[in-house]
Amino acid sequence: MNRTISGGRIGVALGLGLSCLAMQVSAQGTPGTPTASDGIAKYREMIADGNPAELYEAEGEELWKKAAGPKNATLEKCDLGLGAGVVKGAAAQLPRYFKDTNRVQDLESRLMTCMEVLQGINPQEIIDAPFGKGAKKPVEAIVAYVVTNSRGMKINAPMKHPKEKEMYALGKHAFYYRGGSMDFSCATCHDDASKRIRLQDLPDLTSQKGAALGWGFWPAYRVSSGEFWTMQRRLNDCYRQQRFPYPNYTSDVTIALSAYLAGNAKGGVVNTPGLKR
Amino acid sequence: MKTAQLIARVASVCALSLAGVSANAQNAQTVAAMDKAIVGSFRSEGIVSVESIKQDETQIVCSDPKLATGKAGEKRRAAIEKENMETIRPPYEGVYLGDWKEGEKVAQSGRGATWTDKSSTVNGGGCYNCHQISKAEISYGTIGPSLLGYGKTRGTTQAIVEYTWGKIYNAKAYNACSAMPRIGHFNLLTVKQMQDVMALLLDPASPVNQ
Amino acid sequence: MGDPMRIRATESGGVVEVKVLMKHDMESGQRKDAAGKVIPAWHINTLTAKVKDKEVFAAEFGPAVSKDPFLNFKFKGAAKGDKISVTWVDNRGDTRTDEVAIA
Amino acid sequence: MNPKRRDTLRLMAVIGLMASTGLISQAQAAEWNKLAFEGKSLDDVLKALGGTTADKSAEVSLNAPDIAENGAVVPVGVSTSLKAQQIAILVEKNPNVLAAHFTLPAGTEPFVGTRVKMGQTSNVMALVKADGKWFVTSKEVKVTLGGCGG
Repeated sequence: MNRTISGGRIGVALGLGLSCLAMQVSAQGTPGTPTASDGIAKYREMIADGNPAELYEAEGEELWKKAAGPKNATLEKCDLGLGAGVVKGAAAQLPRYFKDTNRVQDLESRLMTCMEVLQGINPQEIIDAPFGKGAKKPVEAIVAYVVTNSRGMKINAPMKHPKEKEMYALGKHAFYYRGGSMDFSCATCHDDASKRIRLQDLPDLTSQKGAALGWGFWPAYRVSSGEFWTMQRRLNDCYRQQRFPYPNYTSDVTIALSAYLAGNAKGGVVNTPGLKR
Repeated sequence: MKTAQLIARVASVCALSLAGVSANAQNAQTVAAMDKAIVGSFRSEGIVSVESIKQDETQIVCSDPKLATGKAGEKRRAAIEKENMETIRPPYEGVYLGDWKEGEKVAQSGRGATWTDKSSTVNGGGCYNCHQISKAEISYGTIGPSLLGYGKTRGTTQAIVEYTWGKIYNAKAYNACSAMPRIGHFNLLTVKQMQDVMALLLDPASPVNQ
Repeated sequence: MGDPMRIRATESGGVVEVKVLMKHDMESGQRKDAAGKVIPAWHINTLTAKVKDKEVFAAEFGPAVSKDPFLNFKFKGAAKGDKISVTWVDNRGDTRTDEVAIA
Repeated sequence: MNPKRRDTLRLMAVIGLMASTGLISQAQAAEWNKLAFEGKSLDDVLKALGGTTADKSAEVSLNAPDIAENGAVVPVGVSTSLKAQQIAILVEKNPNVLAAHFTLPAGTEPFVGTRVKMGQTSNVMALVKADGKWFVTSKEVKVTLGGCGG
């Protein structure tokens, strides 16, 4: 085998396998017909009106105000970073460092803290439940409620506390960490704005603009599964498709990646909950 | 991609860091501690073991943007390429080309090797996720270069055939930090599946070469 | 009883535009579970919208309507402040009614 | 055919007749038309809805994307300049073609928007009943199955 023949022309990624099923799209490539990307843009525009995430949001608002758990208390005194009970704008400033837990927390990790402290709910039950089921279900609805209350605001996770900076650095390291049977890292697909997988454009999450496109639109209602996906679930499925093992719910790597994305996206607009394929 | 372009691209990526965030924090944490925090965040699930993200030399070097491109990592990358080159096994009796129709199916499927798959799941190559291949499939990715007309433009000399096999088998033998998985090396596809993909790319009858 | 709907009804120039989101699995009856058993169809059958007891819209859904159904329609003859009520019934007999004032 | 099913069919036929002749109110007509939802073709559905043929009409407009990023949610809008009393949305290649049927009382605009599932690339059809006649228009929607959801 002779290296000089290659000239690097076959290039990178034959077989990069993000688990895409076969798409049943055939080329009818007559000149003047709209491109596949145009078609998809129209599709997205058409479904944008009427986001079923609203159904989760309504449920979450009710759950926030409803007494629950062994302590039979509501979450209305939960401090999401802007003071006890402040929901408006809180999600736009997460993840952040919390003194009481001495930890950088994302929204879901913080909600677990509140549910444990205020309501007496065992966080392990939430951690152990599968996404969309059991003890995770109420958390997800509350996430929908909280993130809706930051819609239109600027992404502004503080990133000032040493622990926040540490989390950001860990997130960056994790972003470039290659491993597993396919050698993938987040950066394999997300460090260049001009690429796509199948027909899906890939944002460059290392740039402010690209990170805002990602972080600013998740959590989202995912039409492919017909469920509202929190950021934890989004990252979990990224890692699944990366052929990594299972990232534990609210583990360091998941919060660190959120810190990295939120930090990069700073100044962008919160569009959550999004509506995604 | 030409090396110079690649260097420029990665350099610009590296230059991007949040003001005031990275420098101090990065010093405070060693790479080893961060690696430990990462691996410690995962657990084994289904067919995917947590051991699978403990890195080999290829993954270590290619996870560091400073080593993945540019002068600093040059020697280590050359060593990685050599090491990966040595893993490549030619197919039995030198039969490189299988059935392009089967190869198209392999190229279309992106299934397999996730924690929701079983060990009995037939893996796909996921080729279309990143490459344009046959003209009929308009839903293709652009992470890798277009392979449309692959055999027609490159010819089917023994050297090209062997190079293509090697590239599919272990892309890191040619470009240490390629985005492409080491398909043969990590048994992501069977030899037969790889022969079929070879036919998709090189068989004159394949739609790729029409 | 089903989960609450989200209803938006806005009047403009004499025409009321209604958008309804319903929470329902709309199981198609075509899918199989992990054990290979067909998951039985479970979907909304009928929907009616009324203003002051007068029906302004009626729908029948098959299992091919998407999960968490969305419905958009327009009618004349109601004013801001009038209440519109929407009721659905599914093939298991489950039902849900929600009401909203026209804005 | 079992007796129960035959009864159902007869009942549906009677209701269909009553509805088409205006003998029952629209509320009753909005009962779920099982026969129509079991139809395998446009003709089956038309028959179950009490029609026979449908003319192609440019006055019926079908708003749907050329490509759906996911077949689980395909937005479809139907509007018409005709005085529509009923609208139906059909997906030709689904196992049962009828996705949804709408009854529009007087005063309701001849318009509806909803979202349907498509198993594969297929023609989507909009059926409209106006002045006792059925009209149809159709459009192909390409479906990308499953995407990267593996």
